[in-house]
Amino acid sequence: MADVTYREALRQALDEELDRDPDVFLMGEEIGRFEGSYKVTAGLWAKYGAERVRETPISEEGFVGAGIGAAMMGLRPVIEIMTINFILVAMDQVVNHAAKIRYMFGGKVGVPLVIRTPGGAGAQLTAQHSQSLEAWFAGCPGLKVVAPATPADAYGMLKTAIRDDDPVLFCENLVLYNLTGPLPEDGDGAIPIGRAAIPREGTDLTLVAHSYTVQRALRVADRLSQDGISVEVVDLRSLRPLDVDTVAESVRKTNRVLVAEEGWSTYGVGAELAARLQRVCFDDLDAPVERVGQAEVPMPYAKPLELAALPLESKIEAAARSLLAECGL
Amino acid sequence: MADVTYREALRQALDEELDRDPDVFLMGEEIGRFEGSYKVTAGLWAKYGAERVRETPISEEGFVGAGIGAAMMGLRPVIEIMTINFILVAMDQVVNHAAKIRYMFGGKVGVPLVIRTPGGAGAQLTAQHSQSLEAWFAGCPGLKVVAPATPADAYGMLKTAIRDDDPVLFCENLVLYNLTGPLPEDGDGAIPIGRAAIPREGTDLTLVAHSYTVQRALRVADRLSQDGISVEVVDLRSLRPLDVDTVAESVRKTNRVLVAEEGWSTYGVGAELAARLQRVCFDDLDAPVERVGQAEVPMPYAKPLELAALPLESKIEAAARSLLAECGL
Amino acid sequence: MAKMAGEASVLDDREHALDLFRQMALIRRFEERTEEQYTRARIGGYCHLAIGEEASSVGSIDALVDGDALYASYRDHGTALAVGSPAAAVMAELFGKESGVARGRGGSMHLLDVERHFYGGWGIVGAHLPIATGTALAMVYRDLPFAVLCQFGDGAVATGSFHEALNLAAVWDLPIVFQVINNQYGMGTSVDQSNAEPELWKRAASYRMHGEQVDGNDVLAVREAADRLLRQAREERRPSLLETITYRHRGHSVADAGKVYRTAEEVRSWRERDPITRYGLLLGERGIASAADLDGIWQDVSAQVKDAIDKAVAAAAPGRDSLYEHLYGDPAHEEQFSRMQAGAPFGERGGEQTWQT
Amino acid sequence: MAKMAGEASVLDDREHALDLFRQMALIRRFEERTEEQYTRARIGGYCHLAIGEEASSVGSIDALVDGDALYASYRDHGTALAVGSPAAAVMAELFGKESGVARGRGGSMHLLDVERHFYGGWGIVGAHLPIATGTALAMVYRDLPFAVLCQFGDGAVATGSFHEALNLAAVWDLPIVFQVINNQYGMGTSVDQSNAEPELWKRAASYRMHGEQVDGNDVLAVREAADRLLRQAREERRPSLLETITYRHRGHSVADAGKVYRTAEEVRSWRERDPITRYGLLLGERGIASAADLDGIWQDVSAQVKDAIDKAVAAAAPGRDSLYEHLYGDPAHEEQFSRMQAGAPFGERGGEQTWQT
Ligand SMILES: Cc1ncc(C[n+]2csc(CCOP(=O)(O)OP(=O)(O)O)c2C)c(N)n1
Ligand SMILES: Cc1ncc(C[n+]2csc(CCOP(=O)(O)OP(=O)(O)O)c2C)c(N)n1
Ligand SMILES: [Mg+2]
Ligand SMILES: [Mg+2]
Repeated sequence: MADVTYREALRQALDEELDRDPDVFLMGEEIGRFEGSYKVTAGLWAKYGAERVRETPISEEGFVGAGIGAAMMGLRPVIEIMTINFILVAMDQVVNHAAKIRYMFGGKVGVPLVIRTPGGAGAQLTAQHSQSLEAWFAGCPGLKVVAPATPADAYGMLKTAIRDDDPVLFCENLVLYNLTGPLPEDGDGAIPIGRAAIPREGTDLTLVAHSYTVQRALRVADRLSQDGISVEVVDLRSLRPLDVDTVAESVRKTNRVLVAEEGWSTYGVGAELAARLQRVCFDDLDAPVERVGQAEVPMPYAKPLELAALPLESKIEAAARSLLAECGL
Repeated sequence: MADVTYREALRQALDEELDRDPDVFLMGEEIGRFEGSYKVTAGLWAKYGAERVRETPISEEGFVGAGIGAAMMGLRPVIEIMTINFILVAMDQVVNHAAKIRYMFGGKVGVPLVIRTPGGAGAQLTAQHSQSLEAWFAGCPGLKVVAPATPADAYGMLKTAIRDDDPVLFCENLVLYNLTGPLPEDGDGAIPIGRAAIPREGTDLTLVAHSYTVQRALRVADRLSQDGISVEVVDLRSLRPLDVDTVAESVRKTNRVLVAEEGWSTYGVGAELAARLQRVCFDDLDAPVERVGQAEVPMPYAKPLELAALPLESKIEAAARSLLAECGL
Repeated sequence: MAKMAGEASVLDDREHALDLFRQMALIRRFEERTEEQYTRARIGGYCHLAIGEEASSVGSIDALVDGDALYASYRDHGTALAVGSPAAAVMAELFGKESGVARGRGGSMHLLDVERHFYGGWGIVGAHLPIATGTALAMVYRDLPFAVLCQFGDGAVATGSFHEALNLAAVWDLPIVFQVINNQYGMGTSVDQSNAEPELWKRAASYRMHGEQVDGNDVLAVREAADRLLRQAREERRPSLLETITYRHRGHSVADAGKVYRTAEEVRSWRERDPITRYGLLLGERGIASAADLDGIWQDVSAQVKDAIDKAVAAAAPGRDSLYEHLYGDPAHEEQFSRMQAGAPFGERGGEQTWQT
Repeated sequence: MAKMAGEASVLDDREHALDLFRQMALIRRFEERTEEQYTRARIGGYCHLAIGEEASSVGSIDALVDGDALYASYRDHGTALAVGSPAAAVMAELFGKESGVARGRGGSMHLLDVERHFYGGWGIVGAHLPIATGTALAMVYRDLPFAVLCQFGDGAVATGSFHEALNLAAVWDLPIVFQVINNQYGMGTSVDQSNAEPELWKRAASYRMHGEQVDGNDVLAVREAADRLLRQAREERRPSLLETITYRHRGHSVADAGKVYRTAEEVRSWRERDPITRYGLLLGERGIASAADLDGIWQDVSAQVKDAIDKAVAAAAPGRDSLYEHLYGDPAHEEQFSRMQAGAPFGERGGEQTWQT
């Protein structure tokens, strides 16, 4: 099968799930006639109509809530929040409601809801449009949070998320939409939640990332391999559940680990991983767990500043080299 | 000076700041005639009137935004969010606005705003009213986040927060309001932001906490001392800035550290601390950094379940003992 | 739930007429005993009583047909009783028992009864309005001939959620009746302090929606309006806003004496308009029920509540080992989380395993 | 800014009348060249042009007096120009230069000019309404005789923030004019798709607030209404909602061709109602300006924009080492954060220090 873009992979997964299950419907701003701000829902409104591809006013709190109320009736809404930055106006619905309903009501009702939303930065979209807030949701019991990095995972994990009986925050990334890659070959391609992947094996350093940063990590691994350094890249794929086992196994092999992420490192994904790894790999680590993330500022507009703030390959590479140097490598 | 409650300490700080600076005003639900849901603003409406102690409708997004807009004009609003759980409806104002304004506008305008809000659990208030979400805000550049554990700190840090030119999330705790203690003796009692305290010195274990959990930690230290175990308690007081130095110094002395917190540990305060400490104390740690937090569920109502979910002294103690046992102590 | 299909007056059907009385009396007695149990510390957390508001609650809930869905705020004990949930299961929830309607996990603010289409009891003011709207959307999506009744307090009208929910319901032509139970105050804040337009029903116009106000202490007036608006919702898919004017006799919660922000005179004047007394008088006047009949009802409901308390006292609390139950419902979730155990807080090492899913 | 204090007609003051034309022409030319610079990749990020909406923007901003505050959405290039910010500083911001109005940190969506009381340029739809409301509150608090003008798009009306802000402004009697610039669409969504009541000005009634609608392509009508409502705000402390009906000729942003959700015919019909052409014709009819006069203005503003671009090209970008500047303003912040360096991500070890405050 020919390679497809990450965007197209998502579109296909949505199309197939809409086709498979009449309870699945889409909801969000501009997802219909406009085909989505980032064109992920292209063609779906024309194919499935306005009831199943429901356009909304700019009322994130309202329509995330409406998704919850529909999900409580057994429907499977897939909501698009145009970018993750806007989820902040619907935060109460996600955290106080979607995440808590099943537990708080003693299991009597559930919320099979998916919220798709892209995060990420790099196109000078500035402070209010360049965030990666997934760690906050990953810290919230009752939610599941996934962040695929390839078209195959985007396709397969979106299917799994839609079929899951619990609320899933499905994090996409603006920079990933045009990435191309193959779709899964076998079965219907659904990929389980909670399993990290190892897109590249190595022995000297474990480089952990999620979402677009995985692509950066792979390029860094390439570069380092030219100097004979063997990097194993772990793609977390899922932040809650977090597949600590896979990362730990890798670290037991490499004895060194660097976590890179697009969000702020402080209180971020790398913090949790470092806390886990220093524990389960206490005797395996040759050096402390290192982290690289966005500079701890709101994202600035000017290109040189934006570049200085982003966790670019150069920065990940420098951190990796410095960590290896620390270990005499 | 006679001991006062944490509540009274806050009230006095507010009173004195209102008196000192005409630009300071209070805003929030029920803070006037009703004197605050938890009576922190008792007497202030009667004393300063409705303009300076401004009651609001149930419009957190609206009045947090209004606080920002007033602060941009140089006023110093002190907003009460009845409990931290409700800040989720105003999250966009706090994270996308208060935190970002100064930076995004190139330093041309600032937001000298304080948001006071109690978190915590323990009175069977259930899932939507029992959260400790401060770590999320602590992960957000542009904000400062403090969480005092004693009347003196509540008093002194509230003053500092009000005088600070940047937005400060001031985390209180429902269970702390009745705690009594002395007020600072000297000067006007203002206490700097970004300095941890060591309310109890010890040599065997560093026990780190913030807000109400500090009180639990002190009681655990007491109990352990009966078995000859010497625990040093570090009260973080501030989560952003986080005084890593003080914790690290303590750990260099004790070689063991346990972080206890009322929120969920995963992606929580202890995660960040563990990530820092495993790095700066890599060769000092006899055992991994340990964490105790709320069970990773929305808070259940039934008392036995709530007790099972809370990071009670018994649980902190068990974690401490288990950590010490690990080290042959 | 609706006892009659047609247009006939409630009062023409004696059983129905008495049933409305019985429901209100049950709520009143239940709330009184709840307050007492709360002060005896058998009930914890917040506890919001609906004493005085029985007609607003019962009147509209009585107009629901089986299949209609119901949403309420945290002031929901009466809601659950009106919908027909067994008093024992409601009381057991307040006691935090496994036999409670939410298995003791939700408590006072989070009652529900899915079989009876009562979808909770919610604690964040205003936030359940969008959720109820989504349930109405599901009815359209599934082409069901039912409607949603969403009750909330006057305090919720100032929230952004109110606005977004009503607009969505109207833009999408959803079968939902938004009922604002205007009891004059949100905690200690009066309606005109919170709302620039204190005639709350008028806000419907912003959404080209029908709005109306009725005397919320007149159970028949509430029932008539709700019945009409619910039919309109079911049959014409038109949402509406119904304001029922009433009063809470007690404080905001059991912890609030309710004396700072209102006068004794005001409270007294509303007590004189007590919806139950008033309806009882009407039943007497019309010759539908004698004083003895009503007495009998009071005795019945008192016995019912006593029985509920006895059962709640005797019921088992959830076991600590069930702490992690009901967090996720997907059959695969244990497998999904299986690789997250490693290095979990207080995990492998501690005697007690607190990280689970 | 207001050029005249009294009630006299703008047209009686030739200089003023021409100035309105000049302002609109400047915005038009600025936007056209901005589009071109964007396609040349000298401007990044999102870029929202206000072509077609000049009268809505200029008409009301012209009614401000020095001391009044102004808020706008992300479609704010024209706002900054109308308020008098130098075109060079605005263009420099779009180019991300240190000499930009926000020192290159904000970009297209976050222009501001504090000296001229223009408080931004905001990117989250609806969210600046509460903030503007707070600025109006500050004016009352400080007893200043000024008002706030808060402009936003039709899309913002469906947000909870709209509702909360208008209600607060009305409950608190704040001096603020909420101006909804109704350009028919929020991205590709039409007003009637977003709003159950598409006559947006009518929403004012929900807050017992004065609401009105004017032709947003008639700069004089906009100015008259804004002037009147701003006076009312300043003098009587009464908020209001002003809807100005206009149209954006271009797509939502430079990236949107704007063709999917509207017909060529619709676009054409609105172009015929171009606010600048129309005002130019009026000036001609009234004998205030000849075609040559207007041509001269066009040449002036073209030169001004060219100069702005030249300066922006030549201006220096912020240095990488200034990355952490302006994050906190408190003089003590470095001291406060001094103990947070330890173990910071990529801190002590890395060659480059990325953690700072
Ligand atoms: C968003 C939010 N803010 C604040 C609160 C705290 N609070 C709980 S009840 C209440 C008053 C609500 O009044 P109303 O809606 O009139 O309902 P009533 O209590 O009168 O039934 C408030 C402010 C809350 N639960 N949620
Ligand atoms: C809360 C929020 N949701 C979504 C967006 C994405 N978005 C940016 S502009 C826009 C349309 C706004 O339309 P309108 O208010 O009419 O302003 P106009 O673009 O027409 O000037 C949307 C949906 C956003 N910025 N903020
Ligand atoms: Mg009320
Ligand atoms: Mg628009």
